[in-house]
Order: sequence, then structure tokens, then C-alpha cells
Amino acid sequence: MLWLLALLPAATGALLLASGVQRRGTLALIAGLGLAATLALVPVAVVAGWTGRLQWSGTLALQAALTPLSALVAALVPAVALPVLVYAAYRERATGLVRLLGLLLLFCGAMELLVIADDLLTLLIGWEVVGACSWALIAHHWREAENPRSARYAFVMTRFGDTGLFLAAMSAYAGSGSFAYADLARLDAPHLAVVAFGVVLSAASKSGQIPFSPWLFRAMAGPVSVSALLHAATMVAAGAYLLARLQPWLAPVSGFGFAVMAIGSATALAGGVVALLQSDVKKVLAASTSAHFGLMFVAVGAGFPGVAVLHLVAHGFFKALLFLCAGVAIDQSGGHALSAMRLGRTLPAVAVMAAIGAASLAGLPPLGGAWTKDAIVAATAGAGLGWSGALIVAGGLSAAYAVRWVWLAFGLGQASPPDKQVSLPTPTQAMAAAASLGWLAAASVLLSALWLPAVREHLASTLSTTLPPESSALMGAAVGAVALGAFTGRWLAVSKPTLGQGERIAAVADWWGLPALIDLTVVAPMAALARASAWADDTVIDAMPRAVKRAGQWLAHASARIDDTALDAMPGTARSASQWLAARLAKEDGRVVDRGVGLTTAFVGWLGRATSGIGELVADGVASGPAQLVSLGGQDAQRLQTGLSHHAFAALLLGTLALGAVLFAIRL
Amino acid sequence: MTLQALLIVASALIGLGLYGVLSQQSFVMLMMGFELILNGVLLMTMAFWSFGSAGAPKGQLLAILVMAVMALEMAIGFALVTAVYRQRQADTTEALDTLKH
Amino acid sequence: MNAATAVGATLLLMLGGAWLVAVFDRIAAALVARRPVGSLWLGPLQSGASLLVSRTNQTEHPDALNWALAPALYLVLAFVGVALVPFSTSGALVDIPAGIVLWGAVESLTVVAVFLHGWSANALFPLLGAYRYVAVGLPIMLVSMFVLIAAALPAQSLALGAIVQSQAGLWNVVRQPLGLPLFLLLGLSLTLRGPFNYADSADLAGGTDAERSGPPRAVWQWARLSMAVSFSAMAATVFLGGPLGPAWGTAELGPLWLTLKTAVVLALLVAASHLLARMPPSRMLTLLWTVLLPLSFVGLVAAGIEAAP
Amino acid sequence: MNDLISGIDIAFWALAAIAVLSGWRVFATDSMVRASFLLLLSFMAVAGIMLLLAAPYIGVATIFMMAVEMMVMAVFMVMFMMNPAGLNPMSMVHQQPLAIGAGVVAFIGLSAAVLTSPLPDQPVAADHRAIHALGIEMLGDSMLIFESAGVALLSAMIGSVILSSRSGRFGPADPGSRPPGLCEGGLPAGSVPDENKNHGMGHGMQHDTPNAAPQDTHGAHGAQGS
Repeated sequence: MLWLLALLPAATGALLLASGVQRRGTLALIAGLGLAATLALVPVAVVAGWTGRLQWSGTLALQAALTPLSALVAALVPAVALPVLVYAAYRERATGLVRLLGLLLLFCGAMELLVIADDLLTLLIGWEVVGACSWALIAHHWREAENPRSARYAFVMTRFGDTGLFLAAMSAYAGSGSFAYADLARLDAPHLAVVAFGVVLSAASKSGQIPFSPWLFRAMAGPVSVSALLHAATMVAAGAYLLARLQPWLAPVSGFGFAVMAIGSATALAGGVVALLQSDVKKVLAASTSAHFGLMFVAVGAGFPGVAVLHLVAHGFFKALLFLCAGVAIDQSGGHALSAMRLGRTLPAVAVMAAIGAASLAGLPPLGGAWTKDAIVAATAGAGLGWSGALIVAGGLSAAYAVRWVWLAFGLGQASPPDKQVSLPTPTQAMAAAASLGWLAAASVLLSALWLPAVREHLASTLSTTLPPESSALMGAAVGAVALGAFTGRWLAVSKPTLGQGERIAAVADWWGLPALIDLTVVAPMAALARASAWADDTVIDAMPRAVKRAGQWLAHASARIDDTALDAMPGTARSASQWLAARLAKEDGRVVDRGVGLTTAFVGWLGRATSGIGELVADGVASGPAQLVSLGGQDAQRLQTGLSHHAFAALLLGTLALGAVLFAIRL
Repeated sequence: MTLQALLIVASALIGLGLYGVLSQQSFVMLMMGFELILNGVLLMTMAFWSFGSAGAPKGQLLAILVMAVMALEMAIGFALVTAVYRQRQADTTEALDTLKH
Repeated sequence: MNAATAVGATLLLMLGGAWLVAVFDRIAAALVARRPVGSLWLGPLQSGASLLVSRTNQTEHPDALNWALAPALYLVLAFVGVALVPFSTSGALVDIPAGIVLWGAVESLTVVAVFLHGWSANALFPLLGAYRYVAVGLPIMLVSMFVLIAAALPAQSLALGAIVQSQAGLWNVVRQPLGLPLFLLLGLSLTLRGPFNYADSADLAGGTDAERSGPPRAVWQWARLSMAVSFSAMAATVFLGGPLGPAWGTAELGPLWLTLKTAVVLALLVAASHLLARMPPSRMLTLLWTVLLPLSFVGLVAAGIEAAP
Repeated sequence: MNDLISGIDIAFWALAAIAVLSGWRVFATDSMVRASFLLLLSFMAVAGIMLLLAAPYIGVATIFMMAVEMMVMAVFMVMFMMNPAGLNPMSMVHQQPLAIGAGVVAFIGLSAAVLTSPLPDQPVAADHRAIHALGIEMLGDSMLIFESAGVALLSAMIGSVILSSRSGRFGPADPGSRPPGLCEGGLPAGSVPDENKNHGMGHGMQHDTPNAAPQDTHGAHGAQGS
């Protein structure tokens, strides 16, 4: 019965795709109804205590269950997706709009499946579908050749992380004979360690933590609504949620907490700097996503999954809000450059919403985001002040880039007249965008209630989770850092509006050159390997016949040369020597022996000629005969390589016969 | 009808198919040779199933897999022939020496 | 019943059924065209007789063997099909445990027979008809495969007798509403009729039949009619409970019920072949691959869920 | 009983003869369409033998599958054999002696192996429910094998569609699907009506059907083959 949560959005998506509806209004209505129904189902499921179990085969079963935390996330997904889809239905390009909406709904369905999953197998299914949908969505405008490449980049990178989850599932099954979360408790230490670090790997890759962060930037190739959903409630959220869901079982593993906190805080700091230096309106937000999910990782590592999920909720609302604002700004200014916006006067209403979102991103009290962030800081108190300090700095950074972002994007510049090629939205489109922005902003504001202790206690009891103890000192430090960061951000925005367009800074702003590093360490070696093997095939394999032939020819020439120079010389010298001797004798005494000597000379000369002829013959034969044979053999060897398939078949047959003969001989 | 007789018939089919594979110029005829070989293999499988294994179900499964292999060979083979024909307008083995490095 | 009577009954059914189909055809044609029916009862026999006495013609360099045998092959296939049908709960002429798969083989061999018929003539129109027919006949056969497997699911057996028994409570036509309509489309294709008549249609001057005349043509036409009968018997068996009748008299009156149901399916078939229009082959292919085949999948899944223990 | 067995023997030897003879005629006949249907005949004979072997499902499924396969085969034959009905004489063989030798060697070798090696003797029980057992096996222990075969078939379908689609990674296929040139990249055969046409059919077809165009290139191939 609980499967409904996952099936309903997916079914709505299928319905959209099937019904050839084209009107934006109708599309928005159908998608909205589907998501609203899902949202309404969550409390029903909680109250009725629904669970799902599907016996696949004797040993495999798909299970679904709701813990309080997962119920919260299961409600978050449709609550964020609803405004985003309304926005998408009204504001995205008309080409492929139905496909976009259908995929977004399927995306939500898969995320819900991942959330309600109660065993690793179900989780894997949802996980995979989420990844596939993200690929299709990032490449949505596939006619621009760059987008599919970015999609593949993101997909491959997250896929690499997925292997970790597969490892985890296999190890869990090997250890306990079941995929269920509950049976993780029965695992022995080694298996559990494999599970833990596999989960950490895949969670880090999905949530865009270091070193996987760059895919979040490439994911910006997708439409705005895709980015909003992907960063707020579905894809990226999956990683942090998974850690929070499995934390009770994985916490005992030694090094789990430290690894998660280290990854998280490193990403939080690095991402903060990246976001501060970015000049692209969307990439700032992307980097901030990584940073804030880093915070959630730290919370999980510190042992407070509840706090992590609370921050996930708050972050989901304001990040979707900010992305939609960025979308409006991009539509208005026709570009992604922060320095060319300043739309405060052009879009006052949107500016107000963006300010609310940015305030929660910055962690300015009394907004909900602020409290959850400070709660995470407080959560690290037990783990050591070093972590807390890092998080406070990260909080200051996030305040800085949030203020800088909102100041640059929606600051009160002169009301810039939109350039011509930008098509301004129709009134209905503007209304729809305003409505969805309003929904998200209202949710962000409502979360301020977290500051009231009564609300907080009630929440903690309903979620049956523990909140970290308050610590005024840390709180003060955090607020101070936020104030300082806010001023820094304003100063940067005012005095250096074009920050991040220079070479060096741009390099830092692209994840400290991490993409280049990945290319260098992973992509390049692979390509090199491929090239090397191709080269080996062409040269080494094919070289043998050619080498034989060349050797033969060389041998032939060499021996011929030797024979011409050395061997032919001998008889010649003999002849001249004898003639010289004859001349001397003739000079000694004239006519007497003259005739005899003449004969001798003639004889010796003939002898010399004869020997030289024979020597020529013999020497040549000895030298060049074998050489020619060798060269012929070489040519034949090369001729074998015809490239005709039937010759290949014949060779195959002969080889098979030889093999059979060998086997037969062995058998005898 | 003995196992020996069945197997000899099957090997005759295999020999014929081998002849076809080696002697035919046209790709399509060549594939028929493969099919004939697989035909013999199928007969051998079922012969062993029926006489040699007291009807172990795995034997029939193997036969079904052989049929699947036939279907694969047909599909991919014809697709390749079509693609090659469109690329090089070659439909005989002589006309296609691109395997040469 | 002993074998001799069974064979006799089968022959009778095939002859009478073929004649009945011809009669139905005339009625339907007359109704559709709103013109008076000509000589209704004797008409088919007259045309058949005229074919039998007229001369046969030859084409240039035909593939003589297949040119001669194709109609016979088609006829034989029709008889094989009807021989599989269990006439009574006691069994059929040919009662093999994989009867429904054998019927599938009959379907596919029918495509072969029609192709041979058109190809062996070595003439343009028959060849075109054969090509078109193959292109459309194979996909619709796939559809029918899924339909038949769906029908075999509740019986948990591939034997037609078991399939009949499995309908004792509820006929498959109710249990699997998608089945019979899709299967009827296959029948149209098997018997070269109406919307699926790409082989012998008039726009190819008779298609594979264009070069035929005389007794072979008569045999071919009779084979078409007999295939209609054998298909209808099969449909009645698989979807209408075959020889199963009301509570009384299933045992002894089985053949009667089967014949009645066969006649009903025949009427449906003829009506469909006269009422449905024919599309261009390309659009028909799109329809087959993108609508009918997925539809048969849906039917199969539904049948599986319904038949799950 | 005894004569029943002998009846089975007769049927077996008849079917075996049909299978082998038609298998031989496949490569000895002129028309490729005939060749494919002869192959179908050989398959059907083998299927009949399987029926005798008390494997009804496999036998009937073989008939069913092979009828479809050979039908497709025949269509492709005609497509690639270039003359409209694939009825012209043609002999396209090479490395004939090697092929014959290989075939004979394979046959003799396999038969020798059969005759020399000890064969198992556990005949299937008369009342063996082969189909039931197969079903249990396929959807039970060997489900993975069976499913992976299905997946392989699916991927083969996708691959063949990609390979042969009109426009795919091999670019738009329309230029390639025009009839082949007599020389590489030359004018298609039959694009200029040539007079010395001596094959019986197709006088009317030359201008009616695209099948007629490749007709002459078949002659070219024949020359190449002989």
C-alpha cells in the first residue's frame, strides 16, 4: 500500500506523456494534482501505519516502511516538487515540455521509492531510476551538443559512486542473507565496514561532495526547474538522506563518523569559497548546495541524523526558491552573468522572495535555515571544537556568498531595459512563477517557527530524534561569523561586481581545478590506454610479417654488396699481379722467353677471369639464395592478412582442427 | 533410432553447414551455413537429452538457448549486412576486406 | 467417437464450413453494398464449379514446384489447424501436449505458404502482394502469440484440451476481454481478408492470386475459406469454451456446441472483413508495432495477474 | 510393440534423409529463396525427429521459430540477391575444395568420435512430462539463465535497430540504400536502360520497381563469383 507514494507521481508522469496534452495550464493542473495527492497521502500513510512488502522470489523481497524521518522527507519531495513543476509547466521552453514534466514526475516517484525503501534492493532500484532520470533531465535540451556531454559527465560520475552502493548491498547480502535494513544489525564487523564505506562513497557522489563535486556544475546544463528539483529535494538530497537513514546501523563502524565529517566539512569549506568566487548565477547556487550538504554530512557523522534531515528540509525549500528566482532572473537578463543583472527595480516582487531565500541560505536568524545550521554547529560540539570552528567558518562563507548573490542578482541597480532577443513572460506565466515562488518563500518563513523552543521539543518528540544541546557560545560565534560574512559579501558585491571573471579566480571557482585534476588522473589515462592498445595492435601484431620480409630483403642486399666489393676483387688483383710479373720478366731478357711468358700471361689472365666468374657465381648463390627465400616467406606471411572474412573462417577452422588434434593426442 | 544414429545425422548436418560457411560468397548464404550448423547442434542436444540424460530439464533449456542464439545471429547478422551494404554496398565477402589492419 | 467418424466429421465440417463462409460473404457484401443478394445458396458452388472447368494458365519461368504446391500447402495447413481442435471433452484428432504452439506453427507456415504462392509465380503483382503480406503478417502473428499464451495461462498447460477444461467456470472471452478481438484480427490476416488482405487485394489485380485460374485457383479459394473455418474453430475453442455447453449435454453434444460457436465466430470474422477499412501497409505496420503489440502485452500481464494462484 | 518401434525407425530415417538432403540442396540450388525454404524444410525434418524424441514443445517451437526466421531470411535473400524474385541462376562460391574438405573432415571426425566414444544410455521415461519439467526449470532454478537469454535478445533487437536504422550513428542511410553502382561509387546499374537484356522476366519491371535496378549487378556478382 505504501508503494502508492512512489507509484502515484510516476503514474501521473506516464499519464502526462500518454495524453497528448499541450496546454501549459492543463499540464500544470495534472502534474499539480498528482503531486498534491502524493503529499496528502503521506500523513495518511503515517497515521494508518502503511508498509509495503513485495515477495519477488524465494529469497528476495522488496520492502517499504516509513520512519518519522523518512516520512518528513517523503512529504518534502512533493511539497518542493509541486511549485517547481508549476513553474516548469508555465516557464520552460515549449519544445519537449511534456517530456520534461513527465520525467520530473518520474524523478519524484523514484525519489519517493528511495525514501520509503526499507531494504537495500528497493533502495537500489529507486537510486538507479533517480540517476537515469537525472541524466535524461540534464540532457533535456539535447539539441545543443554540449548538454548531452554534461549529462554523460554527471551520469558517469554518479554511476561511479553507485558502485559503492552495489558493493554495500552485495556485502550485506553475503553477510546476513538479506537486504533488509533491519538485518544490517546482524552483520559482522568486516561486512558492516564494507557496507558503511560503500554507502559513504555513493552518498558522497550523489550529494556532490568532494571529490565528486564537479558534476553538480555540469548538471547546470539542465533547465532551471530541473536544477531546482535536483538540488532541493531529489537527486542530491538522496545522498544525505541515505546516510541519515542508515546512520543508526552504520555509526558503530570505526572511522565512519570521522570519514563522513571530514568529507562534509571539507566540502563545506571548499564549496563556500567556490560559491563566493563564482560569477555564474546558477553555479553559485550549485556550489552552495554542495557546501550545505557537506553540513548535513557533518551532522550525520556527529550522530544527529535528525538535525541533518531538518536542515535537508529547510535547505530544500530555500534552495528551490533561489533556483526559481535565478531562472526568472536569467529569463529577464538573457544571460547567466551575475554582474549583468541587478534586477531589483525590474522585478521587485521576485527580489523580495529571493531576499528571503538568500537570508535563509546565509543563516540569518530568525529564519529556519539559520536555526538548523546552528543546530549542526552545536551538534559538533561533542566531536571537538575543531569541527565546530570549521563549520562556523563555513557558515560565514555561506552568508558571504548568499548576500553577494542576492545583491548582484537582485540589487537595486538602474532598471535595466531587457534586451530585445529575450522574450518576456506573459502575465499568466509571471503569475504562475510568482505563485510557486510565494509557496516556497512562505514555507521557508514558516520554518522560522523552529526557533520557538516549544515547537522544537514537540518536533523532536514526534520525530523521535535527539536534538543537540544548546550552546550559547557556539551560537554567538556562529551568528558573529554570519554577520561578518554578510558584510564581506555586500562589500564584494559593491566593490568587485565582476569578481570571478579573471583567470586565476575562475580556476579556483571551478572547484579548485578539480575537474582538470579528474581529467588528468582518470580520463586521460583511460584514453591513453586505449590509444596504446590500438597502437600495439597496429605495430606490434602486424609488425611480425613485415619484419620477416624486411630482414630478408636487407640480408639479400647486404650479401650482394659484400660479394661485389670483396669477392670480385680477389681474381682481379690476381690477374693484374701476374701481368705485372710478366712485364718485369719481359724487361729482364727480351725475346728469349718472350713467347713463353706471353703464354703464361695469357694462361694466368684466363685463370684469373675464370676464377672471378666462378667466384661470382658461387658467392652470389651462397649469399642471395637464402635471402630471397626468406623474403618470399615474408611476403607470403604478409599476404595471409587479407582481411577477407572467409579466409578468417578458414584460418579459424584450421586452428580448431589443430586444437582438436592436440587434444586428441593428449587423450591418447 | 539409436543415439549413435541421431548423432551421426547431426554431424552430417554440421558438416554441410561448415561447407556452406566456407564456400558461400554472399553474407546471407553464409548465415544459412551457420543456421545449418546450429540445426545440427540442436539435434545433438535433444538427442543427448532424450537418450543420455533421462530427460533432464536442463537439456531442453539448452535447446531453447540454442534457438535464442539462432535468433541473435539472425538479428545481428542481418543488421550488420544491411549496415555494411549501406556503407560500402558490399554483399559478398570478397567485397569487404576492411578487417585488414 | 472412433477415428473414422472423427475424420469424416472433420471433412464435412470443412466442406460445409467453407460453403457457409462463402454464403456469409455474399450476404455481407450485399448488405454493405445495399444491393439484393444474387443466387445465395448455390452461388458459391456455381463459381467454384466454373473455376474447376476453366483452363489453368502458366506464367513465364515460374518456380514450378512451389507454384503447384502452394495452394495445397495452404489447404493442408487449414486441415492441420482444425485437426488440433478438440471436438468433445474426450479429445481431438491430433492431441499433442503442445497443441497451441503447433497452432502457432500453423500460423507462421501460413505466411510462408502465401509468400511462396506469390513468389513462385515469378510475376510482378503476385510478388508485391507476397512482400506486403509478409511485412504485415509476421507482426500480427506475434500479437496472436501473446494472446494465445495469455489464454494458456489459466489452464497452466499448452494442451488445447486443458485450455477447454480451464474455461468450465468462465470462458476466456470474458476472462480476457482483449483476447478475442486481437485474435480476430489475426484471423483476418490468416484468411487474407478485409483490412489485412495485403496479399490478394484488388489494388494489385488480385495480388498473389493474379496469375491464377482454373482448378488451382479453386483450390486456393477453398483453402482460404477452410482456413477461415479452422481459425474460427480454434477461436471458439480458445475463447468460447469449445465443446463446453450448458450444464446438460456437454458430454454428448460437444461437437454441436463447437459447431455453433464456430459459426458465430465465422459470422464475426466475415462481418469484420467487410466492415473494417484497409490502411496503407506502412500505417498498418505502425499500428501493429505501436498499438496492437503493446496491447497484447497488457492483455498478457492482466491474464498473468488474474491467473496467479 | 515391435512393429511400432520399427515404424518409429522408418519415420526417423525418412526425416533424417529429408533433413540431410535438403540441407545439402540449400547450397546446391540456384535461387536463394529456394535455398532458404530448403533450410526451413531441413529444420522441420529435425523438428519432426524431436517430436519422435518425445520433446513436443521443443520440436513444435522449432518449426514455429524457423518458419518465421526463414521467412525473414527469404525476404532478405531477395533484397540482397538483387533479382526481383531471386529466381535467376547463380553460383557464388569460393575456396570450394577447402570447403568440401572441411565439411567432410568435420563429418568424419564427429562420426568417428561418436562411434569410438562410449555413449550414455539413460532413455527418457515414456511418461515424462517434458513440457511441465521445462517450464518448472525455466522459471525455477534456471530463471537467471532464461532471463539473461531474454535480455540478450532484447539488446540484440536494440542493436540491430541501431545498426540498420535509416538514420543512426551511420548517418542517413538514404544515399546508401540507393542501388549499388556498377563500379564503386559509380552510377547505379539499370539507371540507364541497357538493351542487351536476356533474362526472361522483368521487361516490364525495369521501370516499375526498385527491385529491378539491382538486377544487373547480380550479373556483376555472378561474374565476380565464377
